[in-house]
Amino acid sequence: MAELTIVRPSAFKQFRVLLGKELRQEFRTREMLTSMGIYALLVLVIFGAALSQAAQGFDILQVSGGLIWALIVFTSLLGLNRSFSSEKEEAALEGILLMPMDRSLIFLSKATSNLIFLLLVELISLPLFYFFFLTISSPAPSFWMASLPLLVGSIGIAGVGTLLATITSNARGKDVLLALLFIPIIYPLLHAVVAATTVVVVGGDNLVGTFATSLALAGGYDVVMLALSWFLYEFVISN
Amino acid sequence: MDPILSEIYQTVLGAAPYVIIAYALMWMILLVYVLIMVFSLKKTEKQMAALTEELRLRQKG
Amino acid sequence: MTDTVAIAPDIHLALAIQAEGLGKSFGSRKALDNVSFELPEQAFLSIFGHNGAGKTTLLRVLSTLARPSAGKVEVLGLDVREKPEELRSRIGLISHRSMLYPDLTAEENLLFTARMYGVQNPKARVSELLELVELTARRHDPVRGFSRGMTQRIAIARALVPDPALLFLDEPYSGLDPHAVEILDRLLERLRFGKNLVMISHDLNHGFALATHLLVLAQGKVALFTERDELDVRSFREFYRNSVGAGGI
Amino acid sequence: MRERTIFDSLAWMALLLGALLSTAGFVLAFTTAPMVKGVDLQVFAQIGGVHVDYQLLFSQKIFYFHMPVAITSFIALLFTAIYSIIFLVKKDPKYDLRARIATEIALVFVLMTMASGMLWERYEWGVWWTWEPRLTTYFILTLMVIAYFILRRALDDPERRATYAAVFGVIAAVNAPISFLITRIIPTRTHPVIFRTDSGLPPDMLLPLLLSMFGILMVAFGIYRFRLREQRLRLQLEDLKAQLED
Repeated sequence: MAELTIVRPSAFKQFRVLLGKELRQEFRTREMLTSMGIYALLVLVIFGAALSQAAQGFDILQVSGGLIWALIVFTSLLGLNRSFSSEKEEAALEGILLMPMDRSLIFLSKATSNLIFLLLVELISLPLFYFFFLTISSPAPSFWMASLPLLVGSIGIAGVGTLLATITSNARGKDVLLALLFIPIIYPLLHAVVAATTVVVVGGDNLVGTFATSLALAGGYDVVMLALSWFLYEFVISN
Repeated sequence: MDPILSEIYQTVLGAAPYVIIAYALMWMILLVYVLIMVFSLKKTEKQMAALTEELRLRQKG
Repeated sequence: MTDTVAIAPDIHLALAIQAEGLGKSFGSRKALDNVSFELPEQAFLSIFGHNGAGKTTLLRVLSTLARPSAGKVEVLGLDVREKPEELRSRIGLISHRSMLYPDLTAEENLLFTARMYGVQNPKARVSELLELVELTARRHDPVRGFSRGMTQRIAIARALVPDPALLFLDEPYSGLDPHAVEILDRLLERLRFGKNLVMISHDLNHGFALATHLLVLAQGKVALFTERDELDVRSFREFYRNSVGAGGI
Repeated sequence: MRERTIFDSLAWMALLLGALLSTAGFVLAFTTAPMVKGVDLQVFAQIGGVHVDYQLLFSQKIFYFHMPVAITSFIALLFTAIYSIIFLVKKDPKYDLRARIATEIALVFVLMTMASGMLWERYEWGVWWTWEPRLTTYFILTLMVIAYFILRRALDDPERRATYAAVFGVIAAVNAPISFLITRIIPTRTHPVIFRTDSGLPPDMLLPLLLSMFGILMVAFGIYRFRLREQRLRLQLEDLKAQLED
């Protein structure tokens, strides 16, 4: 047999290999992306029905921030629920736990891949949202700034969601359980990013103030909760 | 009653049922928890007694 | 095959596993209770016992998947509590679950593992292993389409990627057809030279035939630890029946 | 059998004293404590020698218990987090038991807070529900505490159950103040009424409030200890049963 040389790879290299594995799996089957995309589309259809009786003068801009985040939260739940199915199917997670590595890399790679998938779905579904609901109204010219709260919010969702999805992947009735754990925990972030998104879409006088405050608070939530999730992940993953 | 006094006390009568219900509810929730606890304790003690009895019989026999 | 994970020359690895008063408990539940044994190098240990006797827990503790709550365990001279990462690079585990990603191909699965361990020139290593388990022809097929036996062979190749000095096997035969059993037997025969093997088995005859050492667990305690040559299979069966019970034979 | 610790004997005293103190606080709240000023009136009267030209707010009496109960629930949740962290470090199931019972106490007091708060709000604001910061935070808190118990039920392996519950307990305890902070700083657009909590209470009002505060804290402590004893007994029973089966 050939000479076998083993050099312990750097954490960053292992992170890249782990992330590469996640992406390769997903782009092979596209299971998560397709189901999240279709689900997002269906949520838009439901929004259509929900708003169909609203009065003529009804200002859709006022609620658009909230609707966008409702769409994102529900869609992300679907993805998060699936994110550990490939690890559980043949106990592949145990194989990873047997590897010589820093175990928080598992959290980091899963959270990153979840974030990437979530952003991809947002990239498809949010233009659709605009197309379906906002073409008749005129969003404030600052609406492109919504990408900032979208990014900050998605990071928080992916981070906290990954920790909670790991917990529920070992539990009975995991789909409902994840929603039950996830939504109350994510609520403060949601409150902040909805405010930030709405204010840039609607426009108005105190735009900058509200936007900056909400965004700063959402960022603060991300920092605290991601640090906490990172710290607690070791306990969740090893038994 | 004096119209001025009745004006001053106007909210008292209206609020009274809410205040009473609020206190009643608080005590009731606490009471329910305590009751659950007591019943659970009674049950455990009963089982414990039965088990000790069984253990005693076993050691004899 | 050489391994550049350097071992200081003054550490002499006389023992593959050294367990002293090993315990794994949670509250009053004791999965493992005061387990002590010493397994020399180059041994093949078969672990027997009923369901819930603590076999899998023992294997998980030895392979650093679970932390012991009492006692001291050294595997390959490394304390499982203090140096788990170092130990992990020197052991492999084959269980009845393949630990593979069904949607990735056989080659991708092995490449992923090789890169994670830091194998230099991973492609060559993977080709070599695929040859060893005789699945070179199927290297580009997703594992999902494989039969149970083929999947298990890839799982074995996966465990062998870093050329572990100690290989754990958790009921590797369960669910295999006779042909796959044959291949696994052949592989184990080849592997046992220069390696340590620890296997959980339900099959008394099989486990006995392969082993150099036997360990019987009952309710988390060691009921028997001995070299195989001290016993013949009949008296071992008898012992097992008397001490542990009739089940599992 | 486990030894009875000093805390077990303290539990009786705490419960008794707590009941006494909170009853005293309750009585004083309705007798000596003056009523809070409401809307100013054009008219006035002399009541007990005091010049009164405003409406008297009776509904504020709810706060003599509402506030202590709310604080107690937060303290209970704090203990959930503390015991959860100790459990994660030591992996000793006795801390898991403590964390679980602290969360039970938190649930009871959160429910009490919600019930009394909603009644006050129904009278003062005329609605049963509004997304006001404190209410929202308490609602989120209720959901998290309920989720904590549902999570426990969904896990079979005792060690895993304890670990995951501890992790979630810590997250929930950290999330509660964050939730309050964020909903407070970024108010909803239609904010109904500002809270009428007067800063600097006169001694007549402070005394019953403090009495109920200490009383309710002691009651909570007493109940916690009893529940702990009861659950320990139950665990011993389970052990005995398991031993008999072997």
